[in-house]
Amino acid sequence: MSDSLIFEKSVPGRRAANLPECDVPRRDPAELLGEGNLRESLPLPEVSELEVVRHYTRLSQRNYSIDYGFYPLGSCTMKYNPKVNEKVARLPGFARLHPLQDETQVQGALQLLYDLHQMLAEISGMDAATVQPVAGAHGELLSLMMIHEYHHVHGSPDRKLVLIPDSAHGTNPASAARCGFTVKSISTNAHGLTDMDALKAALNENVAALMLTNPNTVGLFESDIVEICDLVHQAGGLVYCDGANMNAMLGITRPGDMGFDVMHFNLHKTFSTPHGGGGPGCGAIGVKANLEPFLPIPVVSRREDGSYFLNEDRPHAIGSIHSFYGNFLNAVRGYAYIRALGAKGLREVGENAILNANYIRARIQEHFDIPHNRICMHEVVISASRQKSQSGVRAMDISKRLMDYGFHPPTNYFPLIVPEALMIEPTETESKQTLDAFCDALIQIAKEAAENPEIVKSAPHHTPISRLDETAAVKQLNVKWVPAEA
Amino acid sequence: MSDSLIFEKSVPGRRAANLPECDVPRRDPAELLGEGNLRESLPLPEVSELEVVRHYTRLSQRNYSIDYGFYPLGSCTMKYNPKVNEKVARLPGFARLHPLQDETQVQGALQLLYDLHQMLAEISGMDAATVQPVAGAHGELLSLMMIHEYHHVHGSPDRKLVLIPDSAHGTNPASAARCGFTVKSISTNAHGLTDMDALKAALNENVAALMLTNPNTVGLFESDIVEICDLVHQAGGLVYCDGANMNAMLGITRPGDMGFDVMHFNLHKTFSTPHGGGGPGCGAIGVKANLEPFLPIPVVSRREDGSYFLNEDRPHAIGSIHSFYGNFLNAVRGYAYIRALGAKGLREVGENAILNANYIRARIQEHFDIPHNRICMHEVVISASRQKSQSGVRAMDISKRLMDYGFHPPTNYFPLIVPEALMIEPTETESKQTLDAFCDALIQIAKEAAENPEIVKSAPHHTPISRLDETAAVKQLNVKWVPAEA
Amino acid sequence: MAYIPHTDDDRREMLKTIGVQEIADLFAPIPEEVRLTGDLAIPPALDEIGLVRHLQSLAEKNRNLDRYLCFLGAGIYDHFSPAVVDALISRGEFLTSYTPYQPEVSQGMLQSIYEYQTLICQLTGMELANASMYDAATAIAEGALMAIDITHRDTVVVARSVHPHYRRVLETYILRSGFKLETLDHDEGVMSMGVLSKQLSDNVACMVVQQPNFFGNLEDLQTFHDEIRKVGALSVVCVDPISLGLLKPPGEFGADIVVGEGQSLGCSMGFGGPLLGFFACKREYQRKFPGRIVGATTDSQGRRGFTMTLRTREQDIRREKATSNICTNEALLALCATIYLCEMGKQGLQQVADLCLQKAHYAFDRLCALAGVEPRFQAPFFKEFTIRLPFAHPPASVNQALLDYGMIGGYELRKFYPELADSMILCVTETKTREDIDRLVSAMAQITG
Amino acid sequence: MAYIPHTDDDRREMLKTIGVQEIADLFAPIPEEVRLTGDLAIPPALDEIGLVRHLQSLAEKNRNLDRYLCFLGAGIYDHFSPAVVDALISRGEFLTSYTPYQPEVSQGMLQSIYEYQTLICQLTGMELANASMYDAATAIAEGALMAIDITHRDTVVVARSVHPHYRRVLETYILRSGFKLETLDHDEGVMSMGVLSKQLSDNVACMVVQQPNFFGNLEDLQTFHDEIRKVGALSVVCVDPISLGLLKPPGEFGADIVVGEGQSLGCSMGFGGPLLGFFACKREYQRKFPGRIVGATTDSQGRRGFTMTLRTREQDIRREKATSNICTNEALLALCATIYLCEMGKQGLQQVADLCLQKAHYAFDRLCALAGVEPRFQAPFFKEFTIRLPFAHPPASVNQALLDYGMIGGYELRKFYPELADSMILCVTETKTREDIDRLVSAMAQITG
Ligand SMILES: Cc1ncc(COP(=O)(O)O)c(C=O)c1O
Ligand SMILES: Cc1ncc(COP(=O)(O)O)c(C=O)c1O
Repeated sequence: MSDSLIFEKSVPGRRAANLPECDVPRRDPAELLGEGNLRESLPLPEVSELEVVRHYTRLSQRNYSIDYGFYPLGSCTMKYNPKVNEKVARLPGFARLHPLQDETQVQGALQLLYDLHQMLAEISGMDAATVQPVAGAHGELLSLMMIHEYHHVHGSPDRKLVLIPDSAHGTNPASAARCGFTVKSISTNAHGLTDMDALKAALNENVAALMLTNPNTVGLFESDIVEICDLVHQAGGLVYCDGANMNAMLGITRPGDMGFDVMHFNLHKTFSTPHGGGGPGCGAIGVKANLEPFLPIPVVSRREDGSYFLNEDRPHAIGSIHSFYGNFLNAVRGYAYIRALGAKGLREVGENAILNANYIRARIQEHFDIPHNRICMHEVVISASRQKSQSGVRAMDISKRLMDYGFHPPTNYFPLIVPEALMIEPTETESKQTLDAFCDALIQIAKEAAENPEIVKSAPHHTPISRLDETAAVKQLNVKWVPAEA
Repeated sequence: MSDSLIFEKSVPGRRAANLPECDVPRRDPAELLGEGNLRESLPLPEVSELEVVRHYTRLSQRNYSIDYGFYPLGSCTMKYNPKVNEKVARLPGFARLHPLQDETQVQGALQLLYDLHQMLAEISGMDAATVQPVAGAHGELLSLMMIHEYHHVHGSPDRKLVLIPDSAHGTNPASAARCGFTVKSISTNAHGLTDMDALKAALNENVAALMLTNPNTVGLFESDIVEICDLVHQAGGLVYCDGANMNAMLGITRPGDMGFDVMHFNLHKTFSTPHGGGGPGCGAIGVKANLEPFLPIPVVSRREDGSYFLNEDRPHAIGSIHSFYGNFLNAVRGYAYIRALGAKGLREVGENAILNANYIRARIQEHFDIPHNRICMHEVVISASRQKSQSGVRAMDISKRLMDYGFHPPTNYFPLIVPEALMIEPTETESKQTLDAFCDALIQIAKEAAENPEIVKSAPHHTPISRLDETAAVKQLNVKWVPAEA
Repeated sequence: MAYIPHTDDDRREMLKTIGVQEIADLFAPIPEEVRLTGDLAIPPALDEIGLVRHLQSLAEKNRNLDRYLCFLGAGIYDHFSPAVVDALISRGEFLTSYTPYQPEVSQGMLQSIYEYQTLICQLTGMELANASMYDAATAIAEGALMAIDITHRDTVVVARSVHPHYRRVLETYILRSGFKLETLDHDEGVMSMGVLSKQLSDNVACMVVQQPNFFGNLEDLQTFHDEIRKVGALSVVCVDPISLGLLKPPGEFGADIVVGEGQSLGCSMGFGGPLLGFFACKREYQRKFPGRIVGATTDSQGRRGFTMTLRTREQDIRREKATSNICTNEALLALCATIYLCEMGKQGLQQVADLCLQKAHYAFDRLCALAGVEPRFQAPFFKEFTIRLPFAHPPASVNQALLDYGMIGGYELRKFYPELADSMILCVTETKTREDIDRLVSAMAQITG
Repeated sequence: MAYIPHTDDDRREMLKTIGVQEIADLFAPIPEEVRLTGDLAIPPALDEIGLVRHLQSLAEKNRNLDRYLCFLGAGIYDHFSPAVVDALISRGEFLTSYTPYQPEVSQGMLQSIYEYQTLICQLTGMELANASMYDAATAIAEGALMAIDITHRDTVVVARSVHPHYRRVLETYILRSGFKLETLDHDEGVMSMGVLSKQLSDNVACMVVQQPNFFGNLEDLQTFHDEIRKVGALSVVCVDPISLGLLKPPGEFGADIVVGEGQSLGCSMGFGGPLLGFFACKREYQRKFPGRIVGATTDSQGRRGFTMTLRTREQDIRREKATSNICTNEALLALCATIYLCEMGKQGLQQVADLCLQKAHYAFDRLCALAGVEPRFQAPFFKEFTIRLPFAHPPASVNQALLDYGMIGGYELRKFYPELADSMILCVTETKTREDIDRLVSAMAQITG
């Protein structure tokens, strides 16, 4: 049964917070702020603290999560979020720190940032890094601004073109457009990789950069990556790596070694910081030396005497993209994760993420079309085209039916170039039993699609609510509660 | 669906904890401990940390709690457990303190205990208190030991009789027997109160004490309490108050003023410390001056210079009943609760606990037999006798059906003197809406019992499992998992 | 030790099913030349005991505000967060879920986002609020870009009394998107309407203002809106959500876009992140606003349910034509603000705002009574105020001295407002008792005496 | 402010429904003479900000073990508790539920208790374990009373090498129940089998022994059981659960009753409480053991479910004939131990035990190499050992000096073992690094040098 809204539980006069009385002589707010500046009413809800606890405890129980079950959302790397990271992120020395305190009072925080930047650079084969971007898309935006400035400083401000594979995540073109670039799509060849001819054809003196996801969003490693980078560089462009799929590369290979000039990480994917229902994240970027001068200010720097400071003496910096220094407490969580794993642990992550994805691929290959059924990296993209043609069962139907088997569905309809796409990313923290149970469910659903498609098309059946009327959600737009007319 | 046991998820070789390597030169354990002292195998489960998190997260979602909904378990005072108390109980200054550290290093902890004892004495009208007992039953045991010693010291060691109302909680007689007393039951009169004649008849020079619960377990105030105490005192006995129902007395009346010599509190009832699935609790006791010398050691004392110390120089102490000083972190929670409420807040608790119980009584009185349908204190005891005679629907059936309406049942079959008893204790932290919804459900169930008893007798219908075979649970006793024979 | 459950047997069986001999065979698609041979040069793994001790030692190198009285505001505030907030947002079901793409198994997150949107509208007096932005600075920038998109004009004007870090981010976003940014100087700590009317023209897409402004002073939002409406420019008003417990909401002045920093609503300071940018606007801009939004609808049995809606504006569908590139946002901080606003409720937020107002003025009056300390401006203020210090005791040295009294002093204006180098902004919230304020005053008296 | 939701309207309507004018009318049954007229004399209410600050100031008056290296054991241990333990036991569904009287809505707690009982049996080698006791001391006492009930004998013997606080509680319980207690002295830090055989007689219901014993030494459990079996007495063996990662479990020596302190299994020290008394015994005593127990059974559809069973032994049914008066126990601590043991698992607990053994011996060897420091006993030990200090540097003064080195020293034996006044018991667990131990040794060298 759906739970009522907090506003529908509000009773005038009810109180929750236990606040202090005013212990200084009170003065009339109207006199202090000006009559015209005071609001007449504040229509916030009025509930008790126990009702707040019950309301959000019950809501949480109707929300699937990694702590509850297998969450194979492709390209999101829903790995286990270690509880120790939550413990250290709440230490008063980090959580109770104001960003504008004098540098001498925050040396521990600056040291952590400095060391994290070093480790991210080493892991990615880059020369420097910054955690100022708070999400992957934010990191893309920053990188493109730096690329734009790079070309400006190197005398070709008119490089206005950014090449983006048709399989790329939507944030890539959106970020490029946001920086005033024009986007040119590069097609994917029959092998699910970048079409070299299309790339060569598109390369010219107007190209500012190529934005490439590697491993790409079809779950495959761009084997021609070294040649791709050389080609772009020869054309005077820079190469940006969307590092969302970095989980497959940890300890095995590095974007920097492939020739990439800049990349973004998603700490909330690869480095286990929790997704929090949609955020907060951390979209740190790594850059080669050629782009280092353009990093946003402040840069965390280290003096000879070993002390750390927030350095704004950076003439080529492109400015800032955050009110302070990025999502610091997620930097603490990412730092703790890397220090817990070390080099050997990071390599284990890459190996087992790839093992798990290929195991799923192998187990379900007879039952579903796999556009590119060869060794994949950390995720496998299958297609429900066979089911759709045979019984009209679509990718979305299979996803909804998976809910009845107790699993969160994979990513649907991404990448757009694969029809009826289902992108499955198991991550390295899932057991063989869980992978087997998931594959068994998929195989069972494939059977149902063939023998009893209705049960799949009308799924889910065992969830608090069934499928929602998405069209009505747009047509009769209702994006906030309003009290019923008295 | 029932979740498998953690043991059924174990896979040999799997690891969770991230432990340090040995950083000192290793020596052979057999050499250090003796070959014969080493175990051959350690059959503990082998699971990953994510599996541990998922296993206990899923189990928690199949466990009713105050944070989830209304929990009117009579005599247990399932009021809101404030989250601020959990926050302060986890401060390193309390949680990371060893009980044997030198007194100079733990002055904050000793001050808290000292002040809590003062406040408990003031709240109960007693002269001193100790939080060394960790549950109500433990407090009963301690009090009876002190009563026993008191009579011994006052020259009547042969007072072997403890008078206990037939309505008392089972821990009372069990504790008395445990102290070598013989128990004599005192009947309850037609008004649901102590039968004065029976009491007078039972009083003689063999009586060590009367154990009385006030308000009693029928939810009624023992209006003759002052006379009762006088009678017992005149007969040379002491009067013990089972303070489980103290929630009704906070700020309104005090056991000490009624003539009681000793009482126990349940901090995990009246003072909001969480019930934790069955514990830990805190069964602090309060004593009049006459029993103070017998308090268990160590007693938290205060020197002139304002410093605190653990005082074992107590010649008449009855010994100790806990390895250290009781459940200290629950003392911290109880202390925080009392300091948050202050005198006015405590009185509000008593008033509203009584208001809520009487409101439920008034709303359901037409639908259920209420043995003593007059002003009750913090709980109301109703009987399903009417339903049982009309349609065979029993108290347990009504309780199971309440689950289908989303409520935790009241206490069943206690006190034993009320047939088909249902003891309802709403507490002061529940809203009128919740009380109304509960009463509506009870009224609806009464209707069902009359019109469609089957649905009540076969309840619950909307729970993870239906009624269990309790007889089989005893006959084929299975109290631990054993691996299936390979 | 990377939280990996596989045993050697598991791995063997899985490799067999895949049809390869060993793990390294799966790296075939990765060109030999880019495969790492040795280990990454990062410190060796730490077990959980060593890890916690290491992080504790780093944390101990910082002076945290459980041990110092904090009178520093300037965008991040030492407001009180009730224990119930962290207790609920740390539940694994919220903490470890992601963007609720599948509504049937994510009603918990979806309903709480819908409730968050409602609370922000109630607070700001606006008709529509999105699910969250990164922080106030990027919310302002995206608001300005939205205004440019709506008005098809190329210039944004920002008051110099807006937080300097916000202005720096706005400048980075606007210039890097190929548009123009102009700054309207302050006059005695507030916008001067005279200068405003002169500087506005019909190529101005919007004007950005902050209420209360960076110096803590109240701007005249009524005249401001009258003026910009004359040239058809939109308003982007950045507000302090706590002040809205008392102050008239920008919606009642006809604001087009209202944004702000939600850290004050129960979120920790966290050395400046993660933060919460709230974003609200007029209903008519429902096709244009950035970020995600959740709407109510019904399921096949008529039961109410919530789902992400107006999706076609977003990057995963509109790609380069999206209204913004935002995907992961600050969802858990929005939940934190939601629980905070329900816990405070109508009376609680009013009381917090009033406590801040009263205590800030008590501190202001007592400080300005000290010889050598003067108010820097005359405008009304809410919880922050700017004072001028004697020449011999510039803000930096006063703050240094305050440290020995166990206090973190005010924001030194020298860096972004050279003309105010002798002044600092002090902030007093509900977490400061009268005794704390008296201690500040007596310390200042001794320091500047 | 007592977390009460009622508004004045609510109260008015409710009084009307009850049929009284005002709340005070509901106090009619309470005799006038005992009704309070004024307020209780307790400090005025604290708001949440003031409350947290007050508790923080009290906590700051204590020297906590995040800031000091702790080498003090003697019953409460600074073992490592993985973050996952507190994260799971603080979930409201466990924290705020009570004894699972209604199985259909309490399977979460019931199944985890069943798993706890299984883990304790696996650890101790016993057949049956209850849901929990208050602590090790009361578990010993209730075990002894159970032995008296089974054997119908009136005397309990306890080794003097058992924890003195446990012996004090045992004495209180046994004497106050009208039975007899005898103590068997130690001989060079362990039970002497010769004295034991002489002191045993056929009125001895049971003998209580601790392994490792209070001094840290291993007792000879095989000979002990052979001896007591000769007189038909039962054994009550109190164990250190961490040691059972390495040591042969008492069940394999034929122990009748095995108890112990479960604080080491992931629970905080909490200044000595709350604690966890685990209790296991032979299957044949299933009618006699104290406390609650959970059993597996099936529901009407054959699904497995768990329920409290063997209820007729318990106080709410058997009243004065109950096997014990325990109702509320230490359930949440048992859950804490359950999650700890699953997180450690087979390999983890072995590793923790081995780390303690190796580090304790490393410390022992280096300390005993110092001039003036000598081993006090020769017996093998696990993670605690007793050392004798030079006359000029008695334990109390050494501990005082160690404080300045940021360390909490060992247990001073003077109070309960006058004959060992010159000695202290030191404890080294897996939480101490080699460098920590070396710092202890160098500090001791300087202090006693
Ligand atoms: C391939 C890819 N690139 C970029 C992004 C954007 O990252 P964020 O959501 O952190 O902005 C995502 C996010 O899901 C992604 O999967
Ligand atoms: C009336 C009464 N007395 C005594 C007790 C025993 O208290 P505890 O469970 O804390 O041992 C209870 C517990 O429920 C009770 O309700």
